Amino acid sequence: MLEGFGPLVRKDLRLELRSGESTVALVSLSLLILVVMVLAFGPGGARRAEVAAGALWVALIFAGTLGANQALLAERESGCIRGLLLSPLEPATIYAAKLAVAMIFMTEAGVAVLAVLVLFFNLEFGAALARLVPVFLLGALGLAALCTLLATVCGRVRAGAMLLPVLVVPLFTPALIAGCKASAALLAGQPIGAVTTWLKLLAAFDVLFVTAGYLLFEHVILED
Amino acid sequence: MKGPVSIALAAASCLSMLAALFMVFVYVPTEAEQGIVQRIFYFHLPCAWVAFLAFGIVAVAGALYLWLGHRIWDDLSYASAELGMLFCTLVLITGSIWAKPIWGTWWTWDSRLTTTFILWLLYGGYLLLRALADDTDEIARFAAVLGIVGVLDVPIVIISVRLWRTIHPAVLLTRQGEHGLEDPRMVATLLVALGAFTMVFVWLLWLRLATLRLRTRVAALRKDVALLDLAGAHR
Amino acid sequence: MEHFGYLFAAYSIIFIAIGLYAIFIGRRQARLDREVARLEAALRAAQQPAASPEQHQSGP
Amino acid sequence: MAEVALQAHRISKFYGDRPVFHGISFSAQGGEAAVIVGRNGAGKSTLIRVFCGLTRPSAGRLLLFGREPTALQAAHFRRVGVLLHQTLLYANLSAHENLEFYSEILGIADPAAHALRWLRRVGLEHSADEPVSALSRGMEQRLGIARAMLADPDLILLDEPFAALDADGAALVASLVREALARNAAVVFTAHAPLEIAGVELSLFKLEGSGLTPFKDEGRRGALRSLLRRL
Repeated sequence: MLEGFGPLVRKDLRLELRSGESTVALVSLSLLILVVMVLAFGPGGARRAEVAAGALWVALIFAGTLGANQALLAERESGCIRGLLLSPLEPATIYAAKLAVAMIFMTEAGVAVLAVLVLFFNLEFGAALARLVPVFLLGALGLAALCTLLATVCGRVRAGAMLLPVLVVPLFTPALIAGCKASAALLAGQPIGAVTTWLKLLAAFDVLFVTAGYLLFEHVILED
Repeated sequence: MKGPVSIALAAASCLSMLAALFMVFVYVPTEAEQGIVQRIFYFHLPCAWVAFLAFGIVAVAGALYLWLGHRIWDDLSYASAELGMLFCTLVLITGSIWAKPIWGTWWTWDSRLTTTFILWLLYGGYLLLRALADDTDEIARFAAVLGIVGVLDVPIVIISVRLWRTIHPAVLLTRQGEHGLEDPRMVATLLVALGAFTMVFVWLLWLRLATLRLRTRVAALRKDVALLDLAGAHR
Repeated sequence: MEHFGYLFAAYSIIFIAIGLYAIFIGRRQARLDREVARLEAALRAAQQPAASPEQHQSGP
Repeated sequence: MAEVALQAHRISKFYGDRPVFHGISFSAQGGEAAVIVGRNGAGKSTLIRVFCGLTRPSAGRLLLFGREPTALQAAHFRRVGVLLHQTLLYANLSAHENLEFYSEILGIADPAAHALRWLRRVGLEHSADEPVSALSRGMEQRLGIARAMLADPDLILLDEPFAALDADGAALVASLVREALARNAAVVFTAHAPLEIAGVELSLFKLEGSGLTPFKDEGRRGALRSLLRRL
């Protein structure tokens, strides 16, 4: 069913290793957002955990919309997306591969953000931070699913690149709420058992939109 | 605008709306706790119902468009999205007007307000896409996908926002009155108002659909003219 | 009649909004009607003179 | 009887209200070659995109190997080889990596060796490891044609294959076309001026004023035909 998935992902990663454009853009953008958040809210204070969690998710959202876009950008610029559409690949396979690549980009950005978060907010490396990983991955997967599905709008509409976050962010709000709440609780030192409701919500969100994207992608990728 | 269906829908909408107004202002007794402001509710809730109905139609018509490929389904989902947005805006405004005297503030991040606001943003994005993009099959397919994804998001938005608010016990606000329609006359008034708004919705949808059909016709005529010009130039 | 202003505002906003939307539809409809009329006239105009030069050509 | 690889019945394409072409009927059988001639902007590229099933026609019916393109199975897509106006190559990947990648997604066994074979065939074995962005336009065009032909397709659609090619390159493409015809593939390509390929019976079509007309069947175009012979 996913024939061609491997070559597609490998090809994208090879391209990325060669230019490094996406990584540099994503990491620097998310770090900048983090700095802006810290300057705006202050690193200390009583609500330190919440500010840190908020900064993490704001950075993820903007890096995510950019990152998913990047995964499709290379195909669009060269017109190579047509080469893929003319191949025996199923559109759903292209979706799965692009989703995987977007996830990899977002994880890169996430690692950078988490590292700097620790520094700026004087967090302890260790259990609290490790517990953030599943929350972050679940959130990134949902965001990547939405962005990959909707990123094709960018090439087809005037001001499409600006339209993407306008379309994605409202759709992402449930996961954003869940992610922020869970991260804040975990950073405040609560055990992972305290946030299972939020994790379930994130998982449900992911299942829903990965499935929807997988099934609907062919309708947005086909040309006229 | 003309045509028997249109006139019948207009008449039905006006009559049912007048009936609803009569019931709200003359027939129904004033609610004890909130006083006269509670009467906003009889039109507030039908606005919300119509908005949800419209957003549902956006998704169903979008799915039918993807499946059957006929332009009428795309027109239906476009018209529905516009109307949904109109009534969603009215829900937010009337909700605010109600909240001010009852809660003493125009806006709170109460779960229902928040959910409605998120939906408003979501379908605002949908309409922005349709406003920015040209009217092509490609964009129609894209809008259909967005409509379907949007409706899938609704239940999960509702759940998450509810959890978000209830986990903060300090701001537990529930609207009194909504479930406490103790008087059968109140229930009757609400039902009539629901019917009236549904009629108005169907009527406006019909009108908007007619303009969209006309737009398709204009596009077809433009094609004919372009073809004739081309044939003329070729000859 | 405490808070009557709120009640009045809520109801008038609903009717103003619906009215404005109906006017918006009406204007759109009128514009499209004019466009259809213009295009149909253009089509008729294009078809008639297009037929006559063809006859001239086939004559000699 | 040869299989009908491509059958278009009264297809039209509009972008908005701008017609690109209108009411075109066309078919291509295995073992036959056709060239579609038209000025720049006559809609040749769009026609090729519609013929290969990438772009949907606004009206009319298109069948590839007797099926609607939307109903095509993966196996059928292997049977269509396409060169578009763009060469569909990744600028940051090397020539060999490009062909290897496309061989992989076409499900060809031993993609690396297959890619190398094709590089030799189009005379690019010495540039195998250069990124496509470093190739000249003519070399990129050769690579693009190799990409289209990777799976030995039964229907070959080429948009301006001779553009940017020198005499050697043109001879190479001509021999590839002859080989394809010899194994009973259908070949359809576009050109901005009429041309001939030695040893190939080419049907000529002209895309003009949104319609597609065959050259030969119209006696009153004799003047044009004599012009062609001179070319």
